[in-house]
Amino acid sequence: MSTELFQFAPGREGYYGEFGGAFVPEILHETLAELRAAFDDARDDPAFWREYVDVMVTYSCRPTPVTYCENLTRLLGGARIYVKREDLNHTGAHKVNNVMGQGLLVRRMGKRRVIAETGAGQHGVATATMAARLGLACTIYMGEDDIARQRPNVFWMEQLGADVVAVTDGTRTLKDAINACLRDWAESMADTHYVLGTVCGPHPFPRMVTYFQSIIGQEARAQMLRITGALPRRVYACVGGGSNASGIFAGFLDDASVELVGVEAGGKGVDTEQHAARLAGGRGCPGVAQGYKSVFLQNREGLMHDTCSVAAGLDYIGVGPILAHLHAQGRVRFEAATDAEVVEALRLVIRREGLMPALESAHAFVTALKEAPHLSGADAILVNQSGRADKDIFTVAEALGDERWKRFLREKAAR
Amino acid sequence: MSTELFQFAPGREGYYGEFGGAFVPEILHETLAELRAAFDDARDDPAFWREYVDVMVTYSCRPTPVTYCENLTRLLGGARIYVKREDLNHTGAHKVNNVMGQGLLVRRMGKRRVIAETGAGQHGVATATMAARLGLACTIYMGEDDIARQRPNVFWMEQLGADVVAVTDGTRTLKDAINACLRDWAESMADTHYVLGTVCGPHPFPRMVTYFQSIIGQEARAQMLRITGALPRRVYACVGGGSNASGIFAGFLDDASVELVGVEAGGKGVDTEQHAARLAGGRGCPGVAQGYKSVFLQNREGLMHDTCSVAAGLDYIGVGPILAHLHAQGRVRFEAATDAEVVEALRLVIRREGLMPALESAHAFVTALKEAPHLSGADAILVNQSGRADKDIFTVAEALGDERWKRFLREKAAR
Amino acid sequence: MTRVDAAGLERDVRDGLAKKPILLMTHLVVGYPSLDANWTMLEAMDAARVDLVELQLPFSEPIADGPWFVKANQEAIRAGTSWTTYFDFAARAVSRFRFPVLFMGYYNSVFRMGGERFCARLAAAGMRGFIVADLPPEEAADLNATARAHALDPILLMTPANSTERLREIGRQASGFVYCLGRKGVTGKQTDLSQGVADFLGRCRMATSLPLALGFGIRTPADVSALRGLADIAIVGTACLETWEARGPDAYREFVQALARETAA
Amino acid sequence: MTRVDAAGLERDVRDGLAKKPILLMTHLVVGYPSLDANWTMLEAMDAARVDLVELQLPFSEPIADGPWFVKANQEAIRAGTSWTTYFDFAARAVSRFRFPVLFMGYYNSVFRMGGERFCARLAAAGMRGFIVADLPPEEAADLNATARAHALDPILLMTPANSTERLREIGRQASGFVYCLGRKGVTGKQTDLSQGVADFLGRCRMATSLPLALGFGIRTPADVSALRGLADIAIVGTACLETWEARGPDAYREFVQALARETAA
Ligand SMILES: Cc1ncc(COP(=O)(O)O)c(C=O)c1O
Ligand SMILES: Cc1ncc(COP(=O)(O)O)c(C=O)c1O
Repeated sequence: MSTELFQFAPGREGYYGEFGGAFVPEILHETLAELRAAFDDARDDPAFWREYVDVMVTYSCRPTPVTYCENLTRLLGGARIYVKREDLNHTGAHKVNNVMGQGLLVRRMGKRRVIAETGAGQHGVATATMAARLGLACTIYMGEDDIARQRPNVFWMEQLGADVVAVTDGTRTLKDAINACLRDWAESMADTHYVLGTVCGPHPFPRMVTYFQSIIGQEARAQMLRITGALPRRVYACVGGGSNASGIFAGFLDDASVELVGVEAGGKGVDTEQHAARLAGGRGCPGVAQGYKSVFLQNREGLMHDTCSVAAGLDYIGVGPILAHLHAQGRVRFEAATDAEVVEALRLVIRREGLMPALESAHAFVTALKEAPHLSGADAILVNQSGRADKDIFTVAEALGDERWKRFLREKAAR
Repeated sequence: MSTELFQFAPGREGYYGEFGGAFVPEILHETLAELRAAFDDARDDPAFWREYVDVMVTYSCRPTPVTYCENLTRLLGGARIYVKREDLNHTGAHKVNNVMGQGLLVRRMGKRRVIAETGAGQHGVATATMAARLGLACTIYMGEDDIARQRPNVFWMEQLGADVVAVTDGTRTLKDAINACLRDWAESMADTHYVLGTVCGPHPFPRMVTYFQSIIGQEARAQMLRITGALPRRVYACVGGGSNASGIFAGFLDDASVELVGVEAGGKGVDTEQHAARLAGGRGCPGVAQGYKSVFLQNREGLMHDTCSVAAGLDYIGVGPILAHLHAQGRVRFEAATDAEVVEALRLVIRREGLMPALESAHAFVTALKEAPHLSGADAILVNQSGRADKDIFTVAEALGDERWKRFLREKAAR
Repeated sequence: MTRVDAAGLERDVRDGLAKKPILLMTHLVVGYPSLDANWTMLEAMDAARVDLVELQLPFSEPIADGPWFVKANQEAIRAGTSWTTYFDFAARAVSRFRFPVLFMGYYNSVFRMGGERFCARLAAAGMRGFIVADLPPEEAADLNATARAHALDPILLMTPANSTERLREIGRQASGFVYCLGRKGVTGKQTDLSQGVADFLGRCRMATSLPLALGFGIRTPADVSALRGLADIAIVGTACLETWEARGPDAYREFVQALARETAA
Repeated sequence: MTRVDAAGLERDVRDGLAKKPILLMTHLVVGYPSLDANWTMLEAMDAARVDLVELQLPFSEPIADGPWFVKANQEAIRAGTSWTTYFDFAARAVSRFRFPVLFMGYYNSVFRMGGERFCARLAAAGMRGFIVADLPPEEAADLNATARAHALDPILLMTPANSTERLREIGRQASGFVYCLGRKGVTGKQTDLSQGVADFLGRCRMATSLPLALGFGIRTPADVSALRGLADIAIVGTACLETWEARGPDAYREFVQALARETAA
């Protein structure tokens, strides 16, 4: 990963161009300092990365494979399509990479409790899993609306021993869960670590989460070289906060020939008010919220907009500051995929390849499948399948209007 | 894997001791002969196993890891507990090993359609996935009662393009779905392959499915040697038809020091009529059904009993003939776990290790956790976690009486 | 193609064929819809001068049967049809009616009973042979030897899917007559008799000198008629049961009559 | 510890402290429950002779606030409280009442407005300083310089979690007075004043010679009384709003009076 990004100018620690920083209530100042120190210390310890990789290899299934999609490639008749399989991770998404990494840090810091926000529920399940495994107490904050969308994940979090707290503030989605965590942390930080789930929030989170997620990109780069003998022409990833994208992009940042494409939630359309595209379409503007400076969906007076996406994990106002910077630099191109396109892409990928991307990940497929035909067969493209669709069954079945599913629910509910 | 098992005496091809054979309507004779020939041919082709492993490595996530359960080990204070993580496979269970292998055979045979029975739905999802990936037409037969228990899997099968046919005969569970497949196959065999999901059915299925599933045991043996420096003292696996058990046991058959333990569905108790324990407890007796001779749960006149288990995948009348033979030989010990014990073990494993075994796999944990305290810390035991629990949310939430889950279902159903 | 030394069932069949061009074998599942109904069916067969009758012993996993017989097996089991029920019924039928009575069923019943006991009970009931739907010839050697010791004929199956070599192998082991499958699949569906049946029966004739019965999907008097000159025995199963279920005993009686009429000289 | 050169807000505070042992700062969220209600609140504060007043500009992500203020921020936004609404209201308050009026809010509002424009608008409204809950001192240098050019005091926070070194650093940059947090966490919960508050305020005194205000969890007249001799200013926020919500304007008036009574000489 480009180390340049992390060579902060004096007095600009945690800044990526104009984005980043640490805008938190003073009460959290020392906690963040402690975390930065612990992280720096771990990062400088070669044994730490080895321990981290070992955990990911023995507890999850890293390295996750890269799968060639011959059927889609033939169907679309352009670039060869490869998929990085983060869906195969334990708990079903890339989230576990970050979570296990932070878990090891928590152990180094000697804290006894973790808290986390969750949108799709994936990060909550991953955190609750890590907490169960490492013997930590765990509280998960989740927007009330997201709880309604992602009950199965809530159920498993509870089975894992986590306390799941419904957040009823604001829009009752991911951003409000983050606020709730910051509030909890401001009180509990002596024995509690906040396991932020994406590359947002105050320094050192964007850097730290990118560091752990960079395992995706490191593996993927080597795998593409091994499998195809060359680097991919483009790499696609969906962007909620941006952790899976930052993770896979990290492997290719220094490869100028590789175009990096982030795909945001186009919701009902970027021209409507109902989407979560911060960068694609230029609807976001710079601001400071939830501890960091980046591009947010907000009105002229800095009040955040309601966002909207069929994918709970992308339904978020802000984007990681590193990605905002890479966008500003022109290093990462951003596109948006609408809900309707996402459901279509999901169907196609399931049907043609037997892969079941999460609704979030299906965003990356939308753009990849749109662009593949315009490239040549000499090109390979790589799509990050950040998670699996199992958690989305309620949403997908509803989007597809599956009558038998509804009947099934009625029967189950009547018991 | 012990090749002795497969050195059939003259005229006894497909027999393991007194069990096995091929008892099918004459119409299927040539089809089975063709399959045997294709399988033998593939087995003799060193490139075939390499191709198979390559598919499993790039499409699923083989080798699946072995995870050490430090918390459970500490809690129980006996043998060190290791878990083979088949739950991390694509589609969430070991079933994909068998299915992708048979898929490659189908390709060699040039057939265009596959059919399969399914109980828990895992084998159906795996087969539908393989069919999507290999571009084959696909029909899945599933007992009406199992469809009710495992709707989420039905939904995904349909998304994968499979035709899911509800079987309304008999007990409307796995065994009836197998009958339905045999009937379909008796008509369609010219262009159709029957992807039997477990180590039952007529020769060559028990051998062939064991062959593909032996990838579990081959990996696990090498992993245990590498991780612990020694072979495990005992290996535990749940036994429905017996494919995951046969797969992991295959790696250790020649290791006399390794005790192999199969765990069957004790349902409401082996003393009740509501269980599926064929071997443990001695309730089954020799018989011939569904194409093979083995031990079945039947009455004195050879009519099959209704079986019962919280785990749809274990709710079956028969057991693989190889396992019945290994049981008769004393090479594999069989135990049963009741539904209540299974739910308890599931909770414990989720809570302590952040692992989420399928209800089927939780059977193996029941016995392993019962026995671990009686072994010494010098011993390691290995549990095969054949699948993940996601598919079981409806059953588990019901078993645990989760009120919020029920409310959620009511709300979803009311939409 | 008459064999001079014909005996047992084969003798019966040849005697019948001396009088008319084709014989008729019908079938019922003992215990379904009820033993009384079964008796009425047998009376209808007898009245129509049916030549051979199969009595199916219900089994819980009837893999060679289609939906109608699957249901019949299931309901007969639910009604408590035991081995004793079955053999008592068969013995009554043998003593009351002229036609030879055959056992039809699945191997697990035979296996659980034991081959010796099975053959002894058949013989004691006066039955003449058996058809075991899921017992391949290579598994049947012992049973068939026992059968012959009891003067029973094991009826083997030939199918359109079999290779010539396999047909020959089956021919070598068969006795009584051979049960030829009109098509692939299970019981109950229509067979297009124009398609390949003649070819198939020709292949069977090359493999055996025994009389050939054709079953699976023979559903109408016209089907029976069409088999004249091709097969020696027409087997009608599902179509009879369907008639009973849909239109009652009188229609059943008429239907069996109509089938039999097509076998007349 | 009086500084001779005190000016701006500090001068006001010191003047107040010359007359009584502790001052009282109260708080409201502009636009919640309504501007009319806010005005009634200000009248109550004025009647009780409250010494300083914070007017919070609502923000959608108020991470330093507890549930009462979160709801207040949200509702005020829903009611359409804009920058113009806010500054018009603040200007009216300044011109009508005696107490110094401070801005309270989150950095995004400042950032979106621009530091220069922000300070100019505050000054134009006659406000005296600002508290930005999520702006750390290292990010505040430019804004604070601009503020001072507009004769505004940026009020910095000291917290029990801060190291001595950090407190000193904050002290170096502060002016007006320092806002000391009575405990960890967000607004709205009770603080146990017996536990460590004196120690903490002692540490703050070592880090700055500015007057110290203590906020977060000061909920009752008894709390205010207990701060006499410890802090220079008692800050009461949530408790006032709770009183208004639960018991209405008259109770609110009485409550503010009761708080203020405990600050009397
Ligand atoms: C499967 C999956 N993909 C993507 C995301 C979006 O997060 P990020 O942009 O941080 O990768 C989520 C968030 O929950 C997720 O669950
Ligand atoms: C997860 C899981 N484990 C075990 C089984 C039982 O099958 P077998 O005994 O063939 O492994 C099933 C069957 O569906 C299953 O889904």
